[in-house]
Amino acid sequence: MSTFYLGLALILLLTISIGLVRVLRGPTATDRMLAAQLFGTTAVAILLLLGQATDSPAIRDVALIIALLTAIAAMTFVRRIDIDKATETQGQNSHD
Amino acid sequence: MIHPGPIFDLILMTTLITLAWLLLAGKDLFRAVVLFISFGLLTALAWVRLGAPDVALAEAAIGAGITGALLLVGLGKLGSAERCRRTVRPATALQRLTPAVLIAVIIPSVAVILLLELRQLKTISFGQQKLVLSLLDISGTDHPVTAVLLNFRAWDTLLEKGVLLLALTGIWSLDQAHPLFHQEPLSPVLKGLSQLYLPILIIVSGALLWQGSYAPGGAFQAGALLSAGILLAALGGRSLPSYWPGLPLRLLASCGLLVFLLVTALTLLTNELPLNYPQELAAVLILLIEIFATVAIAVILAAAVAGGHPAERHKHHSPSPEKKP
Amino acid sequence: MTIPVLYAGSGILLFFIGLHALLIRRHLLRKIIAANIMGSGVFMVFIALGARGDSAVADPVPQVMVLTGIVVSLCFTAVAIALAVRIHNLTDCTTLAADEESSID
Amino acid sequence: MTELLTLLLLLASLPFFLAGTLGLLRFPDLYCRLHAVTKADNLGLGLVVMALLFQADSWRQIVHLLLTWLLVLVAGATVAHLIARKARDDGHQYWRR
Repeated sequence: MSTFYLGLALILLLTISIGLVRVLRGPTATDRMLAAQLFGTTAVAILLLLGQATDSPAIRDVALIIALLTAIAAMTFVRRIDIDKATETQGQNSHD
Repeated sequence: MIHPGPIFDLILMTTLITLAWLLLAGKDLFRAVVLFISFGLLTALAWVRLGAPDVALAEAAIGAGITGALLLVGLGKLGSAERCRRTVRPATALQRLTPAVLIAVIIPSVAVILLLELRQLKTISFGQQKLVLSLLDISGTDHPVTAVLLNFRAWDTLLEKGVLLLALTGIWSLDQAHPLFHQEPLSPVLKGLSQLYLPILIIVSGALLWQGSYAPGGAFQAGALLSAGILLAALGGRSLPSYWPGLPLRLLASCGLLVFLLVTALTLLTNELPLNYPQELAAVLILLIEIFATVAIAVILAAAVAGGHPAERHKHHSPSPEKKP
Repeated sequence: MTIPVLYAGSGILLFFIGLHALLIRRHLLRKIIAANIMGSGVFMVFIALGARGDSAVADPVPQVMVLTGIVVSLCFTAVAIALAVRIHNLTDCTTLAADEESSID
Repeated sequence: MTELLTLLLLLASLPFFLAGTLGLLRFPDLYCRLHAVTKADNLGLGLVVMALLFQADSWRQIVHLLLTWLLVLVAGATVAHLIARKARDDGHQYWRR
């Protein structure tokens, strides 16, 4: 059973690796932030699976903390509007 | 059938290294910051895989919250353009050559030598693990990491509290804190979330602190979580009462170090060695240190994100000259 | 090759990737991130070397050192950003260049 | 029996995660991607949590798991709203066929 948990965690890790392409591609800062939000959710799932595979409650605590805090980066981002304006043009120039 | 564990490790490391390379090589700084936040998440996974849940907790608590906020606020102040008004004097040939040699020759060769050295490593080694476990009974705590952190190597932790306070002093000496967030009509959802999350954050942080005596957790993780709570309150549009930034803030920021020093002094009275707790008091003293350390860490980290000393309201001495806003 | 060696090797690579960027990239914030990645590499080597026992939990002593290290590197990041902002406020620069003329004003 | 349920629920969660990532990569504009990220993945996580509930051995663990899911749901919904609002204020274009 624990092999199965680990296998599933592996597939979820792969989805994160592939999803990173969206952070790289953008095109806007908002897109990148959104992708980072997705990784938070997936990382929580991976941690829960790893915690079950090794039967360690501490790993579930890590999952809980990440669940609590992933919103904060996105909220800081939303409340500091000028970042987006500062990088928007650059982001578009540097790609595609 | 192949076990998925090693494949997981391999892919995790490949992703981390690629991520590090891309975020340092790219042009867009905002992208680098977002990738660095993801880098922190994946590093937490690595600590979990290596059997270091304490480190994973700390990484999750700061990597997902405070580091991202610090970098985003810093980026907002600096802007992402590389610019300098200064006129550049052309570098001499030697000046151009030295870094090139360093980068192209020395760094790769040292890296390769180190990687080759890894082959000499013993595959199984317990380090200090058995020693720590055998001394756990007299440490006043049931969790090996806490025992090392606050008893066997308590000196390190004392100095770490000093470093935190020193960092805050450095930040305060550089600038005055400006309002972190723009005044704007807030989304009620943001306000609601901050109101909902704040009590949860405080409870979880308290639980982590308490849990440190028998399981992964402890002052730093709890403090980092609490500082995220303070940040969240600020994001939700709250501000501190006006009398706060004076003495109360300074006391809270330094109470971790002060209590730790007090305990050190007390142990010197009863014992010839500093921080060598009497065995029956060890648990109480460790808890005492950890509670105040949590508060101090939370306040210091939150103040670090604000990025400057608080505006002086009661004029005790002449404040630093006003700068352009 | 065992798993701890994989992590230790990756840690070494991360350190040098960070060092490389620290020397080459010019924007101060990127240098700060690079230094953080160097730190993560060092931490990874430490924890990996402590994870060579056969129990599920790594050696507590390197764990504690890394915990302290994480706090110190967080302090470094905060102070370095404050310094960079100060430099930016005074000189309107976001880079440091040792070979640039020092007289402004 | 509980093993089988766990297995089935975990297998059921997989398509949601894959769909979330696929949507993030392939959907044409920010607003569409928002759906993929904040809906599909939260459902996937919900299924994982449900699967693990069958393996939980104490009430504490059950509460812990449910709290984790609840927090991710609230955070996901809030962030989706905030990002969409910001995108609209920034003048992001809607995708049209």
